[in-house]
Amino acid sequence: MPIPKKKMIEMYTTMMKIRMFETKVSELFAANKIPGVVHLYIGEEAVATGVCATLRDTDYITSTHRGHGHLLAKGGDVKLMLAEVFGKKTGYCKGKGGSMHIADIDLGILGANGIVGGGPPLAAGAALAAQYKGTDGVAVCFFGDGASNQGTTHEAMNLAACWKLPVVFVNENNMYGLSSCALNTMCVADVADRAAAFGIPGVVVDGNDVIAVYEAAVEAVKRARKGQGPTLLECKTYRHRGHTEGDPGTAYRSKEEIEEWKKKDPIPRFEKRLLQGKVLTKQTMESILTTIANELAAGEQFAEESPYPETSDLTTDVYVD
Amino acid sequence: MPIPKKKMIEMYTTMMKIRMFETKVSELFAANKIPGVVHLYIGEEAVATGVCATLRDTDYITSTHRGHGHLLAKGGDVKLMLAEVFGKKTGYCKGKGGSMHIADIDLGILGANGIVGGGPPLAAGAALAAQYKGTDGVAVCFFGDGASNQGTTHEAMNLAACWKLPVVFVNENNMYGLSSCALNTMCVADVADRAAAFGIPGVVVDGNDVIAVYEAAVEAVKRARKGQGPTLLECKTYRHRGHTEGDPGTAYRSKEEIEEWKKKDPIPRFEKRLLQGKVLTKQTMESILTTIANELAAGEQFAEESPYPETSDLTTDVYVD
Amino acid sequence: MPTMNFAEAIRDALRIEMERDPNVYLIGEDVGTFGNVFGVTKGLIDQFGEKRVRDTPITESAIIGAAVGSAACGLRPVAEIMYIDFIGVALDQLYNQAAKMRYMFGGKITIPMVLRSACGAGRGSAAQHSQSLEAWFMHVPGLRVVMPSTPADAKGLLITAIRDDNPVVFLEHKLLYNTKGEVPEGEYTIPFGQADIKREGKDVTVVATARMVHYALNAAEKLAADGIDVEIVDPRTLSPLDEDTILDSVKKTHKLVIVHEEVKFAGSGAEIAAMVAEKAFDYLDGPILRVAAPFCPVPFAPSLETEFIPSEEKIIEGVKTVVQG
Amino acid sequence: MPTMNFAEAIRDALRIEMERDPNVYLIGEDVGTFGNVFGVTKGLIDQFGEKRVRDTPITESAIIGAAVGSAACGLRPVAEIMYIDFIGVALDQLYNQAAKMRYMFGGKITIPMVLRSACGAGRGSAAQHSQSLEAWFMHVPGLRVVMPSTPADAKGLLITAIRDDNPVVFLEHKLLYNTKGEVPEGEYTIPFGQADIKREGKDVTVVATARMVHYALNAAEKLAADGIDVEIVDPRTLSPLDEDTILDSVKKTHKLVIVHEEVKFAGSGAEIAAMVAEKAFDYLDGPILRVAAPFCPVPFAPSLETEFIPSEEKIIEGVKTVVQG
Ligand SMILES: Cc1ncc(C[n+]2csc(CCOP(=O)(O)OP(=O)(O)O)c2C)c(N)n1
Ligand SMILES: Cc1ncc(C[n+]2csc(CCOP(=O)(O)OP(=O)(O)O)c2C)c(N)n1
Ligand SMILES: [Mg+2]
Ligand SMILES: [Mg+2]
Repeated sequence: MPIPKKKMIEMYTTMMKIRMFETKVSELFAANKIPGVVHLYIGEEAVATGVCATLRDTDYITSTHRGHGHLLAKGGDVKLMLAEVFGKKTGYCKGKGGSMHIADIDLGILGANGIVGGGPPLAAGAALAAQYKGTDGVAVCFFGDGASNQGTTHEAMNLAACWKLPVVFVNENNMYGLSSCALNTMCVADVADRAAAFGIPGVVVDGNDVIAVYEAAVEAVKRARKGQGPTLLECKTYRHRGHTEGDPGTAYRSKEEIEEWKKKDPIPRFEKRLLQGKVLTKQTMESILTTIANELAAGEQFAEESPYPETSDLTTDVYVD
Repeated sequence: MPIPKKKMIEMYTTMMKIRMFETKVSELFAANKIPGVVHLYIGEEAVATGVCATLRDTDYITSTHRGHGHLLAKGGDVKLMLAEVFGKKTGYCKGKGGSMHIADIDLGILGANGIVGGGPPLAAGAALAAQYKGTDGVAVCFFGDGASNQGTTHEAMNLAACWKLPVVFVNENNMYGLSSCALNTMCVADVADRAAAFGIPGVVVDGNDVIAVYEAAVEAVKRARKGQGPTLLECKTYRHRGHTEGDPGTAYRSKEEIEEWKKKDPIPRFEKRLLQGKVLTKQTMESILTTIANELAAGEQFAEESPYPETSDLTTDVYVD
Repeated sequence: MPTMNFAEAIRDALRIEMERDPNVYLIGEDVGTFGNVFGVTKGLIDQFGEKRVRDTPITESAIIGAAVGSAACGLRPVAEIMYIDFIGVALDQLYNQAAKMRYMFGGKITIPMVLRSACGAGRGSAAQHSQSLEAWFMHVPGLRVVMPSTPADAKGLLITAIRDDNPVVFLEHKLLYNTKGEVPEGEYTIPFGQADIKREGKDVTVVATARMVHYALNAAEKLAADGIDVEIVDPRTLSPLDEDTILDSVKKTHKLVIVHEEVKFAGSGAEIAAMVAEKAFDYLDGPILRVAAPFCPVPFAPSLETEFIPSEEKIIEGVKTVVQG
Repeated sequence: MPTMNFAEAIRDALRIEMERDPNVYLIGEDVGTFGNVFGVTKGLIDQFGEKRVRDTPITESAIIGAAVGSAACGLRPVAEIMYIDFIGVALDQLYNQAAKMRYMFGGKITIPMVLRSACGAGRGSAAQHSQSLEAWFMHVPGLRVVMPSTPADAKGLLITAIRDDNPVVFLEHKLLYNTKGEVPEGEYTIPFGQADIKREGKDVTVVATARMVHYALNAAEKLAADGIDVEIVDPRTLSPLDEDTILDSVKKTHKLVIVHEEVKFAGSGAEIAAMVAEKAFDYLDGPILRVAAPFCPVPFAPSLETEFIPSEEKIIEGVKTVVQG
């Protein structure tokens, strides 16, 4: 089934929004406007985009420390995200969470997560809720190659398999967990091989090809919705930036490797396809970018101008009274 | 290569020692002589026996809550074990550990363990020590089908695979983790399938056939000693008793199933083989049993007559000063 | 009022809440057919089926995570960790996820879940099956910590816990399961943060939790014979802690002994003592004493375990020390 | 004496011990080529190679387990958990295995290992990368808990930790890494259980840990201007806790303020307060105060994080409250 033009444009827009958002964050971080650390998604946009393009607002996702892309792809609001990254009271979490802890329960976003392997068990729980209530909702768990070594991830996949929970485990294999190359942290060729331990399908896809990701996700999500249980979908990709901003990312990766992967950048690749397929013209692309740029500029201004939380906010939101 | 007669007799002796030890413990427990709970190994003797028959005193094992069989097979002393199970000061752990925490570091026994999945990371560590020191020592990790779902187990297998640690993960698949049937707790046919997640060999063996276990263990141990890394060796077996003494074990298992497995009892099976192969005569068997019975009787008396630890022992052994 | 034991009271609470709210479900190891290792959930699977009484693999991080995730999405899980000692393989899901999500997300998520678990020594279960660890949970903002001492309290507090919109750690002392008491029929709740004065007295305040409440009550009877009138305060919930009731009692008696079963050093009693030393110092006549376990793991041998657990005698001794100055 | 920063002092200790004893090795995430996220282990892999500086997958239970198992078999691992916040996925291996094995096995096993980890708030790292949690570790019999405040202490205490035959949790406040101080050259040890009086004074005792020692020192300077002479006691090891030095100081000053960064409720200061309220009650002039974090997760926004962390002002206020009665 060919992908509708509208979906293609939506995906292009999402990818560009992520790229431009992250580029903006990078600049703002360099300008010392953002406290703490940020983990950028540049280079991996096709994964979140392709996967989330198959989801509904009522579906759930769990995210990671590298969450901006997931959140934007699931519909996260640029303004609220930027304000949160700045630590402002108007942000998604009133400034209490920051980059690593943005959530939007109304959009089914159960939060970025500072704990590697923290998300998978939560995703199993969200999927359980959908199954329990008898909706055909699905949960998607994003996690990295590094996170695929964490015991909690295995437990979640096993439980999901046992109960045929509607969850898709989307592994973003960018080949590194911080400085550790996946070649040294696992002895399988593909993270997807790990599906065999749980009796679920393991699928490998080119994570820099948004169409391939989308198509694989459609299948996995369909399976989940139909009650056929979880899938482990591995998307091979690469992060262009360091682990965090501030890390040049070159102490453990060769310049050649980085350059080679930059040539496989998912965005120009998709652009070319869209232009060749006449889905978009250069001009419409430009106008999309302008719209995003405007949204980002407005978001930045909003974030900049927003107040920091007040002292009296410190101990609120700990409990529901 | 045929198994030397001496090894066969040694294995028979070990299996019988475990069976008779556990039978004795069962009686003593019923007679209220043993505090706490005991998890008996009856029906599974071929696993510990076959595996430990391939090990040296300088090799390590980590055990489980169901540890008596492992300890005896690795050379554990009946007297010291019984005294410990009684909670006596003369026991392996001065009465501080009890059935679930017996260790003998001189025999490489790094302890029974009350935490399901507690042992695998420790076994990886013991194997690391052997590798680090450049000995050809090996660590064996016994763990159950239930424990194969615990995240710590996966982590240990992965680390061992990455570092080619000399460890053999021996899964004792007795089909149940307490009341939970493995059919409901994993979606793979064999625990050994999980090896695929770590890129290590996964081997399935009839765990009620001590010769088969021994032969498979020889291979796995050889691999480990040669620096070729870990193996996951699954031994299919069954526990005849309940999860603990006191649990009839019938609320979650049918009488038929239990009966069927009792027909596959590893001991009569091995006995038949020994007799047919003329490795042992009925008479020599009898004399072996008498020796064991005497050892057990002496052990029981020792345990019975030994004093409980004194109040002043309570807070010793917490730290090395 | 009917008499039932502690385990039955808990089951009663579970049944009432499961009947009342279809979103309440149980999740844990051996909670189904087996009915929990202490029989607590016996029969519930027959009434509510496998969907609502969910046996899991041995995989505590997934159990808690599934509870947290499903609670975030509208269910009200009652998860069980068989023994609280096992929490170490899964603590992240409790303290970094369940407890902090609401705060980290700016108040925009709700995690209405209960984590039930058996705690306490006294059954010869040794070092890895006998701990209490309530001090750890108290230290985590975002968690409620409940530690009942009687069947009636257990029932009412558990109903409150299930209806509460916060993650609650509910600790059940395993030697209380068979203890009996009168328990009101039907549904009722006991508010969190409300200590119960289990015995009124004027000479000395004893704050005790869980099984130690009963030890303290026995000790108090004996002390009464010596003319010492003990007031026993059972906090029932350690977080929130009902500081006022404790302070009021101390202001009346001017003397304080704290009794708990967990290890004394950095245990729950430390917070209570510190709180009183700050807020009612001027009312105190003398030192605050803690009667609690010594600084060692729980031993296996009965002779040692008995010595490990605070005894009536030690409570009596502690009270006398404080009273006689 | 050379001047170096806290991170360098720790590296110095690691290097000295690795040179001295071939069984000492490092294990953790990104401790090799990357040299630890704070640069602490930088260069060590070049000197000692991959065998002794071991990068692991992200798998904390296996990290600690490998350390415990290898320690049981004769090595002396220094394991690293990148941030102590992550301990929740691996705590079992620390408190049920490492800490209890010796006792459970009747004293017949030795687990000489160190677990280093970065703790503390102040870098905008939010709720899951800023905790301290020392109170949890204190509560575990079998563990040593070290919390240095200066480069010189860090070095001497780490050498002691590596040579100690018990499992040691070594907490490094991440905002101390760049702080400088004089550090003796070569090897030296600082005994566990020996508090250091960081400032002598006669009017009030302030017990402070890690980064709070420096806040307290600054506060003391300002208070001196107001004629209040503060004595600052740095326990350095929380377990064992040097009760005597604290008690002696209180017996001299009759006033006590405890300052720590972790959450006040059931925090490490509770034990110190409770201990003093038991053992030096009669020497106290008035209430014991704790200046510590409020009962909430660590917030992200700088405006909130600053408020979360005890400040010089709050210490000054606390001291004045106690002194002025
Ligand atoms: C439990 C835990 N361990 C370690 C870390 C530190 N850490 C944060 S991100 C990261 C690397 C994660 O790698 P991966 O899962 O591949 O995700 P990626 O960063 O490549 O997107 C590490 C080690 C953490 N946050 N949580
Ligand atoms: C972490 C943890 N979870 C749960 C338990 C309780 N428990 C003890 S043994 C057991 C079953 C273990 O099953 P398996 O690994 O198959 O071993 P088996 O008993 O069959 O030998 C359970 C659930 C425990 N001791 N530790
Ligand atoms: Mg990665
Ligand atoms: Mg089993």
